Amino acid sequence: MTHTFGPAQARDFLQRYADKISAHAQELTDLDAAIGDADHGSNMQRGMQAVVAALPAEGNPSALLKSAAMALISKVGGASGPLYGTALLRAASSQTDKAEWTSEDLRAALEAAYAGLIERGKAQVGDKTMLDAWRPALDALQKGTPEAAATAARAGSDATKAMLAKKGRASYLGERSVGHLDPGSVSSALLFEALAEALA
Amino acid sequence: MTHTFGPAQARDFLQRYADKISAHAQELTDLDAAIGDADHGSNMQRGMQAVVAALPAEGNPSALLKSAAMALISKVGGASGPLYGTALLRAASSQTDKAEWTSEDLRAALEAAYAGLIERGKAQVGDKTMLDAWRPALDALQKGTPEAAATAARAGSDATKAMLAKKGRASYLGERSVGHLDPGSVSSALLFEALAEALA
Amino acid sequence: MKKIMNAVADIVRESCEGFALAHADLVRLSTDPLFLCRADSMSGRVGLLSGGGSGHEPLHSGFIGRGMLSAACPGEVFTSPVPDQMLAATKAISGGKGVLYIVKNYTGDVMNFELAAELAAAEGIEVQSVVIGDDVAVEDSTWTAGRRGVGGTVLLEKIAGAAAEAGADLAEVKKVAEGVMENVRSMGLALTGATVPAAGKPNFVLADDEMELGIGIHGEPGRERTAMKSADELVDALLGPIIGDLGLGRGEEVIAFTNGMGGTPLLELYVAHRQVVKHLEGLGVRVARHLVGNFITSLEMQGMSITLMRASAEQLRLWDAPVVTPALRWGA
Amino acid sequence: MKKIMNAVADIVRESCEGFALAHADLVRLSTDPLFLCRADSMSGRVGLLSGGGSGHEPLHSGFIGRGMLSAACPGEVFTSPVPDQMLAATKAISGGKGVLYIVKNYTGDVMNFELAAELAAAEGIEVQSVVIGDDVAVEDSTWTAGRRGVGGTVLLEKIAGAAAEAGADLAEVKKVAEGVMENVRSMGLALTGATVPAAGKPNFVLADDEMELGIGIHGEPGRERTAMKSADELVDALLGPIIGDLGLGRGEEVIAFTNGMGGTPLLELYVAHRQVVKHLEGLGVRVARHLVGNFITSLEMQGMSITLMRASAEQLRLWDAPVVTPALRWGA
Ligand SMILES: Nc1ncnc2c1ncn2[C@@H]1O[C@H](COP(=O)(O)OP(=O)(O)O)[C@@H](O)[C@H]1O
Ligand SMILES: Nc1ncnc2c1ncn2[C@@H]1O[C@H](COP(=O)(O)OP(=O)(O)O)[C@@H](O)[C@H]1O
Ligand SMILES: [Mg+2]
Ligand SMILES: [Mg+2]
Ligand SMILES: [Mg+2]
Ligand SMILES: [Mg+2]
Repeated sequence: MTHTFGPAQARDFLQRYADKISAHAQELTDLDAAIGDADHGSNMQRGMQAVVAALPAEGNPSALLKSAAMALISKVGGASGPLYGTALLRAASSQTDKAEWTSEDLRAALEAAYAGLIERGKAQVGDKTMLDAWRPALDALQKGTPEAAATAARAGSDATKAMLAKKGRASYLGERSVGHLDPGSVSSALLFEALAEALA
Repeated sequence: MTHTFGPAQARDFLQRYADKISAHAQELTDLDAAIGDADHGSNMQRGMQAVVAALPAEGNPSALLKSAAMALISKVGGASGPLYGTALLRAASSQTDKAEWTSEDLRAALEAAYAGLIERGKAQVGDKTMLDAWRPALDALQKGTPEAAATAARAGSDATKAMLAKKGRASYLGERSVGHLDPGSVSSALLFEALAEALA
Repeated sequence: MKKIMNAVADIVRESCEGFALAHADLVRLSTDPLFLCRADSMSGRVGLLSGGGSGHEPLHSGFIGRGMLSAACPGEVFTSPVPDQMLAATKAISGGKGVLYIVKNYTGDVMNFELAAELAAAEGIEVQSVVIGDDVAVEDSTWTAGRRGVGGTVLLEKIAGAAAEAGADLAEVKKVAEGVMENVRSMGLALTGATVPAAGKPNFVLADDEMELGIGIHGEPGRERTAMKSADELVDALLGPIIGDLGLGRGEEVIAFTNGMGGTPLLELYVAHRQVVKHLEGLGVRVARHLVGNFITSLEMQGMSITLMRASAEQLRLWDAPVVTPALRWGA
Repeated sequence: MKKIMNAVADIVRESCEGFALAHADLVRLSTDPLFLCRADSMSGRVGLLSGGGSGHEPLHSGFIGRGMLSAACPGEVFTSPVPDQMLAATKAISGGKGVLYIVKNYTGDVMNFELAAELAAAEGIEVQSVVIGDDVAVEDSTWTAGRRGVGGTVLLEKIAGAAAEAGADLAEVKKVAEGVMENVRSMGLALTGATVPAAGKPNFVLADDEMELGIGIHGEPGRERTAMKSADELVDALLGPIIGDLGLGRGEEVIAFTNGMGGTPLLELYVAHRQVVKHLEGLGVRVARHLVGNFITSLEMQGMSITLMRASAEQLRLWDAPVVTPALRWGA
């Protein structure tokens, strides 16, 4: 299935993601309280508010995503700021000139984003991080729709519950991390859901 | 009524006072907890144990009282150490040579002790301190027995309950000090009781 | 009660031992009787001796060294030391020019130092004493035990120490100390109580919305138990009585000392200090020197005190003079 | 929660403002983006930048000055600062010889400093980084986020700072920093939790007979929650893993650093330090230098950490070199 990711979709995606983060901020913070330091919701909310506030009036998808990346990097701090910021920056850099991205452009951009997450965080799939939502989402996108990717991200996030954390603050808990969802995987599932809705 | 205060009586007095302090240590500390810093019982107990431990095998009343004074000064600290120490030192100095004191010698020695308390503490009768036990005791002793002095000391101590503290830690409490016995007046009543028993 | 200690009876001695090990370059320890004194010779200088109950660290031991105290006598926690300690310390630091006792105005401290001074005089050592009472929370000082010695003590020890280090004689050092006392005032507040090891439980308990205003350094009650306020309001509540009592006015210069009671993080103390400076600037009073930190404490109590000293050029010069002690160092 | 603060959102900035007012002789404040840097010029010297969440004061801002850090970026309480702050601070202290980032090993800190380094490189400033993880409480460091940066950070900042002050180039300063990291290990324990202002309640609660062994500086859980012990036993429990991991043996020399977590009185820290020295002496290890106090804290948490560093003659020389900062001063 094909779709177009132009300025309108990019803008819609970021706005929808900001709304979802707002709606789920408390949930994300509560998840982080269990195995981290209880700030993932407030971190992401602060960041996505800054993203929306900073969005330029004009600009192609690359420019919009780059603006979002810089806002996240400047405002979030913690682990999630550099991770999401790097991801969006890499996506933006994958296609700087085009006014509209094809579905193939978007897929490549998201793979570049994923490579950025790996490079920045040095984690692997199965370490109980946001990667565990991203990888299945990208795999689903290879032959399926954005909705399929969103569904896969959510399933991947749900699967983190059984995992033992190997990276981030949760890793200090060792065995005690098992039985809790990874908060970053949940905020990543929200990201793929926002993207699917923007492309629907 | 006349009596003799020789080495045996001096020794008996100090031993009895130490025993009474031990028996009432908790009570004295509880009284101090209400309007001071909850240490009068332990201060006096530490001091009187040192007094008994340091008592020389030989010596006239002056030597025995001086030894007790030095032990109190060295071990008690706080307000009560210098006060009781100074009092006993002045008493000891009032008659340094005699092997035995007459009742008049003893009265003069106790007046010297009282003058030492005033000089050291700069308090007045009515300030809710140990003076409020000492002054009535000495007045009673002028024409009465040591038992009468002990009774007067206790009555004087009881009367501190209604007083407003003007000296010592209790004074920081202002009005809140009313309604509590002054701990030092209670330990002073015990002193006059020990003395009466030693002279009985 | 949870404390990093072995036996209650050993906490003061063991702490002094650890202190002497950590600061062997600056101090020497005597364990019987217990006191700490400068590692270098005192000859030719006036000795400065202070002391008091333990639990207020770094006061006083932390201020032993060049340009400040010559010796300190630690009592049991919140209990005055005894004259034996003071006499032994006096002898240890007597360098021929006499010794000044710096005494915080608490009945027990005053009397024990008085006795020590009498004993030292009997041994031919010239001793003078100053009794500091800088706590404006105690209002009625004529009929009571008087104002308590609190934060101003730190400033006094620094400034008198500088005079002694420079070779001033006993009368001059005493005059410098009195010059500090005339111009320094403090007030404190507590957010929590503190637990004296021998007592095993907090000396008082405050609710989550309460604080005790005008507290002494042993948790003695102050002016009033009142509702918790914002940092700026707390600072204003402390500064009002201090400024009023000092009669501070436009154009004057002060040393401003924001002190933690032990358990309050530096993060918060600096928030308070910001308002100290702003409040004074608003009145046209210049903060010429700043001191912020936990210097005269009350065990793990949370809270703070503020001390202001109206400072002359000469007093600022003495404040700036080199000081090399475990807790206060500069200029050397 | 009772804190000396105004609004939660303002506590870090207001604290930095108070800090800059109190130490205007040593530091300068930038409020947007937020960082603190040396008041004197950095030209001709390698810049040393650190930073991290607030709530660990005096770390890092308190260590800005001659012979130690050039600048520090404070994040929100217990939250990493962001690259904007780091980049601005990097530019402010870049004196032509490059900048070394000193990063405590927490995922967020590491990534944000990494991003800052990339941004600085893009602006033509040479940046190197060291990531310190000295906490032996984290045992399995290969498969996890690795050991946390704790007390060793203070020693690293002092020693690398001395090298930079002496004019070493960036590669040399980095090598000195790595030399510290190889030889320094720490472990801590908590007797109480701490309350992050934004959270409003303690991050954990311990019973009156419990302590948490192997805690990080944010109250992250450690090795085990266990029964409260005597000071000597607590010290032994911390020293065991440190000494084992360092492989310390008879005849070696160390710097011993007994650190308070913020709410523990000095009285208790010195009791602990006494046992640190006795324990090491028993093993034939000489404590060549001592540091005792609240230097890397966790708000008002009660507890302590111990840091040992095996020190060469050259490292001791750098340790002894003059340092003039708000929180650490000597030799100048
Ligand atoms: N090394 C890493 N690689 C990928 N994701 C990570 C890594 N470390 C942490 N994360 C993600 O970041 C999330 C935590 O983000 P957040 O709470 O905002 O930051 P912090 O942990 O600094 O408080 C985790 O739930 C996890 O998904
Ligand atoms: N100035 C004074 N003159 C006479 N007695 C005093 C004075 N100050 C205190 N006292 C007495 O000392 C008692 C307290 O002794 P104690 O608790 O041992 O010492 P501290 O008050 O130093 O803890 C008071 O109850 C009072 O009787
Ligand atoms: Mg988090
Ligand atoms: Mg008492
Ligand atoms: Mg007492
Ligand atoms: Mg965080």
